[in-house]
Amino acid sequence: MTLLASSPQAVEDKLPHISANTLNVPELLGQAHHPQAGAIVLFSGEVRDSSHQKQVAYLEYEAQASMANKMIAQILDEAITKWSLSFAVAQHRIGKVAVCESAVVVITASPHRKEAYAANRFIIDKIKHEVPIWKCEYFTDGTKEWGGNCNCHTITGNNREHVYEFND
Amino acid sequence: MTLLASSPQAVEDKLPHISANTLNVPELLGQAHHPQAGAIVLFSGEVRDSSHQKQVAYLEYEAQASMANKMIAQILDEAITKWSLSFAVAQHRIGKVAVCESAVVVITASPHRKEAYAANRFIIDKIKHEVPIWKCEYFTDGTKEWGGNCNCHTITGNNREHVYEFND
Amino acid sequence: MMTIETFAILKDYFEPKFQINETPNNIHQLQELLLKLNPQAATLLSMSRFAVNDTFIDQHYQLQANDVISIIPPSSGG
Amino acid sequence: MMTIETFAILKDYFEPKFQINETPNNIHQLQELLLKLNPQAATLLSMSRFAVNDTFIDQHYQLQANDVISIIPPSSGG
Repeated sequence: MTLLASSPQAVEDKLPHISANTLNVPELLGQAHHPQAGAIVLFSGEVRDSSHQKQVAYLEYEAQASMANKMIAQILDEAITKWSLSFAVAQHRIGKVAVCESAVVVITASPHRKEAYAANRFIIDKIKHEVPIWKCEYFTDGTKEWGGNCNCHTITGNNREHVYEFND
Repeated sequence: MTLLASSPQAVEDKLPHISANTLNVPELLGQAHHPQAGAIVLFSGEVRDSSHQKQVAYLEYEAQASMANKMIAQILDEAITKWSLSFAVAQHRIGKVAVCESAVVVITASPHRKEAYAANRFIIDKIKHEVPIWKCEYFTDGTKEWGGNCNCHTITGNNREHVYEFND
Repeated sequence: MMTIETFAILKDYFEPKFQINETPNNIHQLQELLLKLNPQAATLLSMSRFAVNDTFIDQHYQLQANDVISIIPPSSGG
Repeated sequence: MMTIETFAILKDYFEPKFQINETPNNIHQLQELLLKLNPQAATLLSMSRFAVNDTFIDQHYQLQANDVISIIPPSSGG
């Protein structure tokens, strides 16, 4: 076994769905306008100040970045085709994210609102369940905990089978 | 019958849910951050460039403004209570609205995303079906048409009974 | 004198705001009176709702002499 | 030499990136090898997925000598 030097994960321009910097939500929203889109839906997943009955200092997100970027692109493509969207974008942060900051944003646009809502929910649920991005919660008491929202395997008995809330 | 002078509808600060000016969506979104809100959902209803197979020049919205404002406030209160929201806001424009501009915006925030989506959908559906705001489409061919999204009475046979898509 | 406000497509049939000297007792009598002003509005009026002081009223509401009545046609914005 | 990348909680059990001289044929053999390095990771490894070139692989995938293998523990971000 040879140990390789571990360097901070470089996030390049070719990974548009993964960002090491603050997400520019207003700018992304500005891109969503489209003369055929009567409905725009935006979801922002933000860091809460408490978890596991403890006070959160900040979160740190880690990703298998190239894989996560590729999978998010595929999820967006699937949603665009399925709901004939005018526009769809998703970005997930990696690294340190402060309380009240956006860790992930999803924007969808379609002629009518039903499709924009359904597609938006589909995209965020798929990202949260399937894409290799993990959060580590750092608490004010100095402890930390790796976690996430996906504990589906405790229900399905299979870590490849998930329980989704979106409606197809 | 006495004809009263008709003046442009004044929208004062006391009608926060009705706006005669461009909706400041980024500013409203900025207000939604809350240390207990892990999920923020935004809906923007925007003007499309075609309707009834005709090209839309612009839309003009009219409201019974004080009543619309009061009803939107009630709908927000109902949603805040029902889904224990951290934050909820809704604004609807009146007057001339251009293609790609936002005619109505709804923002909801809650600890988890299920509630933020459900409440958001509830609020916009109630606004579109029940609140006295009407749109008039002005087409590039010089014609105009009063319309809206609510034709529920053709299904329910009663103009006070609506068909909603949101799930309770 | 009762004041009547009309909105949206109703303004193609009535003035946006006008007064009537008569004092109808309820919505039914008010509708009959409005139909005399413009019989072509019959279908639209039957689909409209009525509000006083920004609150919807029903058939049993007793109209008052100085009421300002909003006639709310169907179809909401969005 | 095969390169192994681990992520998130797996880094409490293995180095983030390391190389092995052995060339296991498939995921099963790789798992056995990793268990020898750290038996305490058994449960976590049984719940993890494996990827080569950013694509998940299954039990039948024939590992190559120069593969870079990502071990993907459960629990996504959000």
